Amino acid sequence: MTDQLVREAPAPPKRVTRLAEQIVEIVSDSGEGAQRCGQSFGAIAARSGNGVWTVEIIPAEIQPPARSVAGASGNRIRFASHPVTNGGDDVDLVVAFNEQVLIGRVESGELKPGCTILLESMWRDDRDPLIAKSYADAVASFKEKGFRVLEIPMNKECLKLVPDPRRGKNMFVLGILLSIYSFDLELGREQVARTFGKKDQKIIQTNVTLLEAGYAWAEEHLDFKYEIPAVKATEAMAVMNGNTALALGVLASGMEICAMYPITPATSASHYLSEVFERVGGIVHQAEDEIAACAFAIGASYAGKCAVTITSGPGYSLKQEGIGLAVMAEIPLVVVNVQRGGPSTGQPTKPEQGDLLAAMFGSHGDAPKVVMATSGIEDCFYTMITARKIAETFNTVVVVLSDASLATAQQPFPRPKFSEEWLAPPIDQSEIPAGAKPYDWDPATGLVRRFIPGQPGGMHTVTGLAHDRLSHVAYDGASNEEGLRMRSLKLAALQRTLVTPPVYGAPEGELLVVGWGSTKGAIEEAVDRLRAEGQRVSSLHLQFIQPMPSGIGDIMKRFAKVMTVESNWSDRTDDALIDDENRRYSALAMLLRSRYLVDVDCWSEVRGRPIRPASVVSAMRRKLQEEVKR
Amino acid sequence: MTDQLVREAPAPPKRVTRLAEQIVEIVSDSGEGAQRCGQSFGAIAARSGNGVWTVEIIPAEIQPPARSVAGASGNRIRFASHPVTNGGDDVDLVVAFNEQVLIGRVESGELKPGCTILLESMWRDDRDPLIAKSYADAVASFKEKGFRVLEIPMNKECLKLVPDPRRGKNMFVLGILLSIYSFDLELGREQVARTFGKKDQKIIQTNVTLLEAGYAWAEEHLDFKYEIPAVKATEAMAVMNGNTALALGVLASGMEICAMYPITPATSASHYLSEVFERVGGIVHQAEDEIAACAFAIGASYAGKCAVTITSGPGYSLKQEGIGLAVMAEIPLVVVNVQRGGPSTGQPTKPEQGDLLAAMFGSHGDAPKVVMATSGIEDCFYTMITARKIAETFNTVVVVLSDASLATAQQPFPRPKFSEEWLAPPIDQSEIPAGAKPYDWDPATGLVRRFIPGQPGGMHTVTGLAHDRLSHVAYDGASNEEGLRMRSLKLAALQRTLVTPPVYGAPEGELLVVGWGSTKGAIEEAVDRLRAEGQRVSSLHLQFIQPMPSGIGDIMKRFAKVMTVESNWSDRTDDALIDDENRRYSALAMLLRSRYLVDVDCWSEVRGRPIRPASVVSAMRRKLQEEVKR
Amino acid sequence: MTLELTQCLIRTSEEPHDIADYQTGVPRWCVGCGDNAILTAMQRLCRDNDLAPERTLFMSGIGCSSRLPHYMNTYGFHGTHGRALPFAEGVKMSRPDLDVFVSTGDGDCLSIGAAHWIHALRYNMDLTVILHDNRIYGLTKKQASPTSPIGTKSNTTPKGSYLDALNPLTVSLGVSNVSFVAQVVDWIPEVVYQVISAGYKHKGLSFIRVLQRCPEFMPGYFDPWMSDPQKTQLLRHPAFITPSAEISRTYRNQLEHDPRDLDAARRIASIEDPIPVGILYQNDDVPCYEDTRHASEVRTPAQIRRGLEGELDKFTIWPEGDARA
Amino acid sequence: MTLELTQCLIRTSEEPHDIADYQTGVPRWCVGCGDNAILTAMQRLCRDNDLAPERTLFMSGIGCSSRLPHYMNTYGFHGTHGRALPFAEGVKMSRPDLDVFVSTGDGDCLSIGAAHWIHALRYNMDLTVILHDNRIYGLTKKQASPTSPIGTKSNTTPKGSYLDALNPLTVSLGVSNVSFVAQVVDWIPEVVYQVISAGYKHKGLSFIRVLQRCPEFMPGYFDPWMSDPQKTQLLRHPAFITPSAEISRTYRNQLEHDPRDLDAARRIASIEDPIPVGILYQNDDVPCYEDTRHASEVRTPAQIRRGLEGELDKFTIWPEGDARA
Ligand SMILES: Cc1ncc(C[n+]2csc(CCOP(=O)(O)OP(=O)(O)O)c2C)c(N)n1
Ligand SMILES: Cc1ncc(C[n+]2csc(CCOP(=O)(O)OP(=O)(O)O)c2C)c(N)n1
Ligand code: SF4
Ligand code: SF4
Ligand SMILES: [Mg+2]
Ligand SMILES: [Mg+2]
Repeated sequence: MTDQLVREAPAPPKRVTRLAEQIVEIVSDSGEGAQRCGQSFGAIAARSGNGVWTVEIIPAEIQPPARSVAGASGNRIRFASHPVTNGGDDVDLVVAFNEQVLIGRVESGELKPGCTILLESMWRDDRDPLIAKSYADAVASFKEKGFRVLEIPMNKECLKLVPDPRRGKNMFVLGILLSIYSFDLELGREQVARTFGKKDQKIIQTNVTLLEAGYAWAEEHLDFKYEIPAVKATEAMAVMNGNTALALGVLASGMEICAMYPITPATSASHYLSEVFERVGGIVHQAEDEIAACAFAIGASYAGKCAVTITSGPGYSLKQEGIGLAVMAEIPLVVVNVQRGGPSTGQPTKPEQGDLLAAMFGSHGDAPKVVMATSGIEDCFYTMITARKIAETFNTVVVVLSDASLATAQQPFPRPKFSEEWLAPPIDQSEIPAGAKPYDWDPATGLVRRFIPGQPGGMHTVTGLAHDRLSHVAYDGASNEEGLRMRSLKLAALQRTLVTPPVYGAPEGELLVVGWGSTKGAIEEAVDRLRAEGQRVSSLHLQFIQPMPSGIGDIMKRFAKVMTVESNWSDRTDDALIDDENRRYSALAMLLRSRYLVDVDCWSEVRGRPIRPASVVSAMRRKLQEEVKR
Repeated sequence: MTDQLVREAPAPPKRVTRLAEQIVEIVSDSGEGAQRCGQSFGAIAARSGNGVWTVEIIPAEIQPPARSVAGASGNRIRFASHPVTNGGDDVDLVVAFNEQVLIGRVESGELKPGCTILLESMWRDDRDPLIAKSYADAVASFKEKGFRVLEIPMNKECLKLVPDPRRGKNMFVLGILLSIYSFDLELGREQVARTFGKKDQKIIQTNVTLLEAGYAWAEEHLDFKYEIPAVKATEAMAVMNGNTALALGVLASGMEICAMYPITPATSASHYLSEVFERVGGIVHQAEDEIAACAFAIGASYAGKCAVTITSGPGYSLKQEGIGLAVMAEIPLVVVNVQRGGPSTGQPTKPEQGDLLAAMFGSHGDAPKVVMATSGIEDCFYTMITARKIAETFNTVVVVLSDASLATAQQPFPRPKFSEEWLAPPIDQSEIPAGAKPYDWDPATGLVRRFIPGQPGGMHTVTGLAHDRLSHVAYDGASNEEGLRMRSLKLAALQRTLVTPPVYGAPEGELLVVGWGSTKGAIEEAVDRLRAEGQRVSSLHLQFIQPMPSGIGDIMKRFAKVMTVESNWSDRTDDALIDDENRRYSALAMLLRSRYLVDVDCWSEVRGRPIRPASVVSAMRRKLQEEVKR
Repeated sequence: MTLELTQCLIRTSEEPHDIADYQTGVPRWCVGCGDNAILTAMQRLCRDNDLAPERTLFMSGIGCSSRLPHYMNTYGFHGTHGRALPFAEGVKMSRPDLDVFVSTGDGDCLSIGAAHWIHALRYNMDLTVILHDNRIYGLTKKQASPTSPIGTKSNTTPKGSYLDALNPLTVSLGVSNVSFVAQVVDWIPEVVYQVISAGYKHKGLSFIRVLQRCPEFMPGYFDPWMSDPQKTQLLRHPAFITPSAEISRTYRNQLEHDPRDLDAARRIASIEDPIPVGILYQNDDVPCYEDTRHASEVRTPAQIRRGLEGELDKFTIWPEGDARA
Repeated sequence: MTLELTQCLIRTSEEPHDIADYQTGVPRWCVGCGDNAILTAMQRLCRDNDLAPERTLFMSGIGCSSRLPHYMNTYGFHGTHGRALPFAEGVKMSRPDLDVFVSTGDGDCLSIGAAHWIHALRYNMDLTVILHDNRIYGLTKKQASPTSPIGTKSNTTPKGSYLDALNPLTVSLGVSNVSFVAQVVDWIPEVVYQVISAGYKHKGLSFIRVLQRCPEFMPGYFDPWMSDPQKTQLLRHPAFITPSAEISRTYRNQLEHDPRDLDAARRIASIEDPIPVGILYQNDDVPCYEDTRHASEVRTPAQIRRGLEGELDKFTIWPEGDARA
């Protein structure tokens, strides 16, 4: 039956099916350009006014062998007639440049039942009989699984236009997709021009030709066509991934120095910053290791404006001691941790939310610091501005937690409108009034004015040792206790300024889901779906985890059940050995239970991929079915 | 009036006052031997059958200036007719070699009202008028404060026997104390012989002469005499400090390699081990830093028997990443953290319990490990044996938390009776059965047999990356989740084997105090005192904090109020900004609240000294007075 | 150290091994990656010395190069970034009977691991250490490494790197107790094998820098040297290694150098072009830390009991009447 | 880097400072501790160069030696163990206008801080680094350090230390970009002052090893050298430093050495006895990292806005009708 789909006869006008949203994936061997094809497609959808969320499909290795299951490289594009906040569930349509890269996607259950597969057909008659066979077998099994397989002679078609289709196939495929989803071909041409901007006209022309060929081919041979209605944006929108947004946030915050040591998935933020920072007088320093990067940033902050250091789990563990010094000496510092799968080296390219407790409690002794989490692309930008402000106002460390899923995901958001408020003020070099002390803590708030080298009369020696208000080494108990008290009070002072986060959904009901970080979109979509069914569920999402804003307890009281949804480990209650007295809860659940003495349950998943709305929905259903303990 | 006390006439038989216990301190400039005097006195008391606890008074500097407040060096000896488990409260009698070292003790409120002061009187007519004056002023103010000051011509008396009294005064003082407390002078002579054992007879003789002179002087000139009844021990008792006990525990556990990097207050354990370990075929390796020390220990464990690394707070922070690898690869490892004041460099010589959360949660990602705490000197010895056993049975990391107060405190405990059970079995070098996998986790417990290099057929590569049962790098979600699940299950498996700790006091009542680590003695003494008054209070002390034994919730339910007593930071509820929604609780309180949803309060003190029974008593009184919230 | 260890000194199988016995998995390095050449040399070395796989251990940190242990059918330890050496030292201390090889990258060893590198040379434990020096960070996708030539355009240095490359040879030769320093290039496999074998046979830490191609991120970087044999200078000495006849036919630029001469070694080490290839320094008289540290005591329960009781005696108060009281 | 920084280039006070202006607190080192001599030299250097206390920064790690900043009436930074150099690099990058001095111990710099030491030499930022080398761990009460002579009895090596001492000079001279390496002994204050001054004036990182007495834990260790002037060899060169007349009267053993000669410097660095004292190596042409890295851009809000808007443009979708759409 698939064969009928690929028709030979000229095309009559097709019926166009309207859809609310679609999830499309394009996968190939790395180097075949599925990434670029996907990004372009996402951009075109966004330009057309669709809500869009793209997710990168990245092979864990640098140069995986061709035609390998683990080698799949590409993009997932979720686009809809409404705004999109996450990568969604299963794929509606997938384009694969060979059957192997597709197998991995099928096995990990990414495809929706009956999913449409557009598959490069060249392998069917490959010279190597093994390849030909594996292709045939794969196609057969795909069909068996009930997928709608369309074998497309991409190579053959492209050969008509270019000598080496490997380098052009992706644009041909882009053309096909534009046709299938009824996008304006002109937008495609513009996008090609944009992508190859720097290259010469010939290259652009060739790619446009391929694009048009793909479009024409689809118009002629495919008997289905969809349309996802869109409303063009009325304001300027920016489309970028989380790490780029984060880097731009650093630039916009007025920070001047970023010290880092390469580590996936954080490094791309520093890569981008390395390109643009110098233009505004900033510097990215690649240190010899994370310990040095952290110390470098602290030194820079101490003598000037607040600096930032960017890392991921393993690097964060190494910075623990340095962070403690900054807390103790009250030197502003922003530490970004783009979380990956852990523990240890874990899964470097995969998302996880496993570092929350390490961020809060990881440095020895009592080292109170601010911990914030970014919950979306736009958030990555603004959080950096807030973090810098808090770090300098409270002379403390602000840890910003992002993760691998935000790092590479793209989404349009209103283009930020620059404000000088965002910037750090010039560093104070004025004379220090006689008698003023470097740690003249305000007894109520623990706040103190920082003396910066260069300020006449402010000479003193900062130290990681317990110290008194003069910053003299203190061996007595009273000074030790005063310091601990003042450093901790600052968190309370900040906490008093935080507003209770809004409840998503009704203010009371059966079940409240609490989350933090990158899971926001999936959680709120799950809430929408269940509310649509009439379920009395809501959600709450935290940006500040330490300190935690007031009012959360009152909110939780208005729900019969509360659970967190997190992408970190929590013991499974269906394991025979696990009971209430030994279960290890997810991080936020543990914190909420401790603070509010409410029986907060948790559902967590650590499968190295973003949590999906559907998974949250079923976890919530299960929780709803549980009868209440009390 | 003090003058009358020092009588000139020959002594009639004195009235001997019987006392239940006494706290004596001996302080001098460092180098004047107060330390040795105190230790000898403690040893004599112990030999006589008194319960004893000695605490070192250590100046924070290497060579503090003479006659300086911060320079006080010496010993506190608490001895009683009953067993003693902590340093107690205020001092009953203090011997000071100059008034300056005493001032610090007075200011930090160590002296009991009316405390007896035996003060070297030579300074009164010092050539330097400033010194003479400061002495006179000090004596005056001491008397004003109501202390009973006895000025004693120690120097003058010793000069009759030795050319340089600085080197003998301490034995003269020891003699005085033996007389005051009616100890057997012969025991004193033996003790001198023991202390100077290696030195030649002449030295011993001189010191014995000084001892006898002091004794005679006191008999003649002091008109008071005390006796603390004692029952001689019927079994062999060992007297040592916590770090020595810990080092002997390492030796007795069958561990072979200790890798460390110097850090106060942990190092003395490694010092002692360096002296004795080689005799039993062990090795202490001083690495280039803590990261290397941890890696060295892990490498040694991986290829052979479980190894240990010993450190304190800052070093622990640096080991966080290495610890994560050991957890991930399931390599047995014992990590000892002798806690000191934090955060950062903090107060290196002072005790604190600030590293509990860093020990549990400090490494990025989910890195489940066992966390134990030692609560006494004897415990330091046996905990190391248990820790090694658990590490090798569960192939995981066991963190042992001690602190500066146990490190240097001495107490007699029944001499351990060696058992071969304590030792690690020979490492397995047998052939691995075909088909066995390096991570063949038992699905119920997560337990697995470790393959050790040298075992034929066991070849595999351990890695900190997510891995499957073959230890192959795993990029898929299922393997990642299985690994996390199995590593966490091991804690539950261990937890099921732990017994609920016994309640100290009645099984139910008004107030339950929960503690961990070095505060045990002080807490239980406080409970005793309040129960003696008829208060319905009890306490519970935890050796295992992760995992936590079952049954604690049930115990807490039987008390109207529960609070922890810890030596780490917790926000003070009397600070205006602090409320239920932002208060930062002490570590154990937070954990108990989270696990059992019980309103566990906390009282904590971080004054760089061991928590005292009296402080615990008053904290408990306050808590008892509070009306219950519910 | 332990009695039972003597067990592992008894060979378990008698028939010699072949290359296949040391191979496992499919190397996942890029096509043309120099790591492949190193892997081959290692497997050949195991075969030719008929090493028992169960008593051979390949260790590493993190990086493309550090994947090597996964491809050796021996025991393997894939550690954390920069710490391969201290892990290996711990192993060697507890198990001197094992043959231990270490693979580390230029970032792994010379950047984050620099302190351990310096101190490992001091300890001089009997380890064969291979520095896979591709002069770039590979696994993390192209950032400048300490050995990146100045001006290297990378993702963190888009305008070109700012510092002259660190020379790991001159630094190593400045460390006391250094006992074996050599340099080879991955594209002359025979010499790679010769030198690594010499390093393996050397008692002490052999530090072997392999200039390694990274076609992915340093494409063509080594081409000038590969295309012109004159730009490679082979170090030769009758008492140590001498290039084979046909190697000498291609690589005519050779230098007679006595690896026992430290000053000469330092001078040669400073030369960047032509690339000196061979053993720069070798001193067989430097003691190994595991030997100077190793307890003479044979470790038995009885021994431990004696030791423990002996110590406890010092702290014991005997009950009255006890003779020892 | 920032406009407002120019402020700090304006001197705030005009009358020259005297020693007392740079003194604060009572040094808590042991009697006879060599750190006192270093402190004195530092205070004299500040005075003689009339440094503004508020724009002078003394930094350190942890150790007895690292207490030095507490005794200088300037800004001070007493950091964490081993990390003094990266802290200082950060300062220098954000505030090139400050004079930054670093005090670090042999354990602080050569053991836990070894990686930072090697890389600091590479960065060659304009810092004056004093290695207080007492060849022991002082603050933690006597453990062997990397420079402890082999056989040193310490608390962790009761039978004597096991390794030959690390020579920080030969290692430093093996690092590319090294620009100033010197050695002095605390008991010849005049030369200490001369060399530290030269280091201060040198643009780039000056690494000055001061052999420092620790009467507490290495009593009498340096006596042989102190009692016999012949066991000290002063390095002299007309273009650099030459010992004063009366110093020369006591210290006759002198060597003409041109600090620009790296090979010679390395040879001299290897000599342990007599102790070479003076500048071993100096190269004024090595660029400083803060200069090569420093943004030419003057940093203003307007500049940041321009930069940000320019970048945002690349990611923007303009609404329909917008000219830029
Ligand atoms: C603590 C820590 N920091 C950073 C990383 C990320 N990382 C992995 S490998 C690597 C460097 C790779 O370069 P190199 O050592 O030269 O090895 P290569 O890949 O070039 O063989 C880095 C920075 C990490 N895994 N752990
Ligand atoms: C992370 C960390 N590890 C260990 C210590 C303990 N410590 C303080 S100073 C020091 C070494 C002191 O020796 P050195 O650097 O030579 O300085 P010195 O005291 O001899 O001047 C050590 C190990 C610490 N403070 N922090
Ligand atoms: S990136 Fe470079 S080093 Fe890594 S595998 Fe590819 S070629 Fe080899
Ligand atoms: S211990 Fe040594 S280094 Fe430290 S202050 Fe005393 S003499 Fe100086
Ligand atoms: Mg590399
Ligand atoms: Mg030192």
